[in-house]
Amino acid sequence: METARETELDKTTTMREAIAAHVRDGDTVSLEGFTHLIPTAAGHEIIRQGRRDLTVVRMTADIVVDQMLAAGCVSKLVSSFVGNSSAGSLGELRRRVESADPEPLVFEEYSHYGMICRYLAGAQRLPFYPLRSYGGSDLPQVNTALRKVTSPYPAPDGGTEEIYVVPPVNPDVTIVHAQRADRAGNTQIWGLTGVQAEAVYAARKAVVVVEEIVEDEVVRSDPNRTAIPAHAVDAVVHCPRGAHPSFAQGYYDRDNAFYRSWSAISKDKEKLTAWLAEWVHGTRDHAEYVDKLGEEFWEGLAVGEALSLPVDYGRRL
Amino acid sequence: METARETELDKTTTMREAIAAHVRDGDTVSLEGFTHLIPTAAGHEIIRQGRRDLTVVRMTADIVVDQMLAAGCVSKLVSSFVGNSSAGSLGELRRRVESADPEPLVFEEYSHYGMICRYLAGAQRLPFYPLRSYGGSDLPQVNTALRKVTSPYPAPDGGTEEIYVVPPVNPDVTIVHAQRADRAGNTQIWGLTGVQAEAVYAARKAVVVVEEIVEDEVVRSDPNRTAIPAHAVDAVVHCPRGAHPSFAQGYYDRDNAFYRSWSAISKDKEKLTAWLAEWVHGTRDHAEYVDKLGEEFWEGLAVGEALSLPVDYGRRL
Amino acid sequence: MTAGTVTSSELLSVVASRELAARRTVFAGIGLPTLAASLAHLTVAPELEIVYESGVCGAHPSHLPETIADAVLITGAEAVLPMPTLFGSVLQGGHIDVGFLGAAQIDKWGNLNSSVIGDWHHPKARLPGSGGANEVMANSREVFVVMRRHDVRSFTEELDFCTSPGPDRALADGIRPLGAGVTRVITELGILAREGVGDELKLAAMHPGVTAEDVRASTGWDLQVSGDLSVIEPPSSEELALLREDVDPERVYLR
Amino acid sequence: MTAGTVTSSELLSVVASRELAARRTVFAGIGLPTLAASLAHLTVAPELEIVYESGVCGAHPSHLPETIADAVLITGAEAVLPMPTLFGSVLQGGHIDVGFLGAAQIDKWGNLNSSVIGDWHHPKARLPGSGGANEVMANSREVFVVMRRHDVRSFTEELDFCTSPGPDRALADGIRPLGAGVTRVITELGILAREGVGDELKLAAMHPGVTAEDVRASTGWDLQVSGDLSVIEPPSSEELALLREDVDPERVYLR
Repeated sequence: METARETELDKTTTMREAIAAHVRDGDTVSLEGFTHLIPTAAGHEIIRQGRRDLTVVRMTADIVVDQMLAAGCVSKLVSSFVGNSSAGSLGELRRRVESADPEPLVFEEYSHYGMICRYLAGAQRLPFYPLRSYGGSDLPQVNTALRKVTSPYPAPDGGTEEIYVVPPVNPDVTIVHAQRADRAGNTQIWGLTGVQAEAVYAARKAVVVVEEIVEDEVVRSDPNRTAIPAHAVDAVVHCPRGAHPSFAQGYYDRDNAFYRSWSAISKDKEKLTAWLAEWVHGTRDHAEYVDKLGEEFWEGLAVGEALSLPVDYGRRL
Repeated sequence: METARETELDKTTTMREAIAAHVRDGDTVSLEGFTHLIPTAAGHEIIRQGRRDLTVVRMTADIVVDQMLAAGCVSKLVSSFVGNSSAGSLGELRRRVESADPEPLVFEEYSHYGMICRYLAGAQRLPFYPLRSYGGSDLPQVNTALRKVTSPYPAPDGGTEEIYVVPPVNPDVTIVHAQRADRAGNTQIWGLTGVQAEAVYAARKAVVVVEEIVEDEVVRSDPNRTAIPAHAVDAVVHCPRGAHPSFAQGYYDRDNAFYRSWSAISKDKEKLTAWLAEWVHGTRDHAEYVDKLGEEFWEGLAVGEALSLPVDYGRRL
Repeated sequence: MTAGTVTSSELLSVVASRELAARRTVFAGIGLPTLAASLAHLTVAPELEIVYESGVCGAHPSHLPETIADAVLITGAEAVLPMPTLFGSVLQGGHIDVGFLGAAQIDKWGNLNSSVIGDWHHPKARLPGSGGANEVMANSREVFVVMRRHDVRSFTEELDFCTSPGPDRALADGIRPLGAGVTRVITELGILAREGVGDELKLAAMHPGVTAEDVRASTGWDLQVSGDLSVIEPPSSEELALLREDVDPERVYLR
Repeated sequence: MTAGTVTSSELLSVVASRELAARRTVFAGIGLPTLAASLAHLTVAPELEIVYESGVCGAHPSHLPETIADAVLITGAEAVLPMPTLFGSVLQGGHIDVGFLGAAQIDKWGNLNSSVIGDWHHPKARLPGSGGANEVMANSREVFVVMRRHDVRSFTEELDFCTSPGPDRALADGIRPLGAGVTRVITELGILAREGVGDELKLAAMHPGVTAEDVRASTGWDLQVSGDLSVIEPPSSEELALLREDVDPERVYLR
């Protein structure tokens, strides 16, 4: 029986074309990846193309956000954690927030689950999403998007019950990094899967950046591994090592030394500007950035093999 | 570094002991599995042990529910689809609902997503869960659990926006069938995964019935495959072919002939009583039921092999 | 069987397939909707993806599936989604262009009953209920209904119970609808059509040999006739060949 | 280093580990909380499972993890959950017995600030913010806080900003709390403790050589002293051996 699309759309494109086509000045751009699979290469290409006035939505605003801030791309940040992981501070972000230097940054502050629920509401076309956070916090005083709803059901004690809610977020574009996809955009992620699928479903457009583009048969051998189906994806970009300095489970390890070095780089505006000039503006694309780091460097982040045991999907005899 | 529980709890037990320990008269019992991995053997053991006055929560109330109704175990049903798949009617359910024969059945009717959202609310300790269903339906008139909430955010047209919500469901026990688990209860499911994880997290106790109990190393080779972590599981029951007449992806196929025969069996109360006497009360346990069907029968449902390609989780060098 | 003898299933599948022109995603059950979608994929909608209620996206089945959850739909599929994702992000999220539904009763606004015949509390016949129908109606961009039986009991002035309401009923209940509701009803007599909120189903086209009066007599409400009423082009030999040879060669559903 | 010289990290880890007796699940970040949980697993809480904010349950790492998302936590784990499941079903769902948190400021009710020093709109120092801390506080059965620095700037009468409120503040805001909030604060001076709603943190125990007045002088509010004030038993040689040889043999965190 013929129930399948034999002629899949080929959505593969270059990073340059994907950013040019899908990220415009003034857009709301979600970059997701929780410590794992951070779409750094996409952030760098946004910097190279000189985008301005972006609203960046990202749970953990870390190095790539600090870099985009320093490059002048971002006027507003929506986030639940603004720090360089456990390795220190984000110098540019702190200058923007603490001293409006060189210009103010509009900052909308949430908690992690608040951000997750905003993506869930956005993905599910809900007007709000309830969560058991924020009761008694000062966050609702500085973020009026945090509001309360009264439950129409009695509380356990028979009285009424109130709960906080967050509004949906619907980015103009969500960009995520993943291990592999087919050319149509069926995207498979393993290890930490974070909130990538929800961020993609919440967005008007989605760009998936991958370590590998694989044959259809690879994806179809394990359909449960597909975190993001093709119908939710607009562009597929092949960009190996595009998550550096974060890691890609099974492909390369985290560059902890770079995380540690970022506090010192970003604390000094001149050093930061020089770093951007050399590593982002000074490279034509991520392939050149990868080459510039050198093979010896990448050998230091290499990982050994730990294959999953297969499962049997079965076939009709 | 030692961050792991080297001494896992062993939660394996027999079906008889699991049902005796975790299902009591008057309980609210969720049985989930959407067409795939229906926990039939658990339903049969509930019948054998003569449980009474149960509230059964199940999205697709199908053959196993009709059998539990006929055996007199169930006084209330919470469901979104009451039919024998696409193969016909549930005779006992129709007698109970249409003619109160032999006694009335309290029936709480939802749609599929309404049931899913009840599980989500139950799993997430939310007082309600919003969904874009039910507007203009007659369902809220016959089910007062379907209520409305006003969004605290303006609608796209600037006015106020209302949305229906459902209340949480927190079963006393949820029973699901799965392909495999380790002895601690880390449960892996592939193919259709339905709403099993949410139904387990919503419940006070959870029983997982599996085709295979596997070594820890099998589960740990692919942690993303674990749909239900051990901390949510109270008992693990090894019961091969326990989902018959439904199927277990990669293990055995659906018994479509039995589905088709059920309409005629269940339409005639005598035939139905005789079927229960022979196949449930007349078998000591599911192993005997399996033997009674015979090896030739099971060969007819056998499936060939279609292994997933492995993914590489990597290891530090 | 020659191209001249066209079964009811073939006729309905071909007519429904044409209505899927240029659509991208369809939420379909097994049987006529899948046949229609599969044929459309080979003809008028080459990019069409069928999404199944079970969570399967981009199926490549080795055999004709017997249910929406058939194992052959899962093996080799592009994605199998958990139910909360399927219903929440895909369906309610607005990714479905056309949802296919059936029903025991339909009214002039395209509201559907699949719950009971008679009073809900004391039904003459208890039917399966919503399943996902309420959600398919509420969230798909538009809904196609295929009804083999076109008679006054099914096409009724007043539903015994409204399981899956169209946008007009939703609005009256204070709920903002997201889709147009039922836009096409395809039967053995012809096609009823409506555009969206505020429209009622009108007779849009008939099969050759059927008169508007035939359809009006088989419809339980005062069926209006569209100004540009047309006659449906019979299935072409190419459509029939694809349906019979490629889509359902074993004639499981082409009874 | 002999058993006699105990570092600050060792002391805090050992004291925190004892407080985990008989607990089943702990939500912990990397560093002291993980050391404490790992030691507890070997001593007072053999069934203890560490759940990481990244979604990892039942990790079996080959090397000491450097972050909560370290690749070595994933390979060989029992389960890796998507973030909505981790935060929704596991944490908010009520499966965490003890959550570990740190903070820049804590007040007598166990409310925490990790957002800013100074005014939020014009901060003297912008700190990372909540991360998942607000949720850990709202949903864990109880919360342990480990603070290396015990001084009047961190233990303050009034927070500059409340990021993660305890149940008393939640109640005042009309929100029903699900957990007890902070029940233990473990510092280099001793242990502050409270039971739940309505209680304030009191001095419960001190390390040998520390006086109640020392602790009161280092606390920014008028610290009450518990009636059954005790002196903390120093780390035993067995505890230290397990910590040094099994938990962190490379002394990555046992600085």
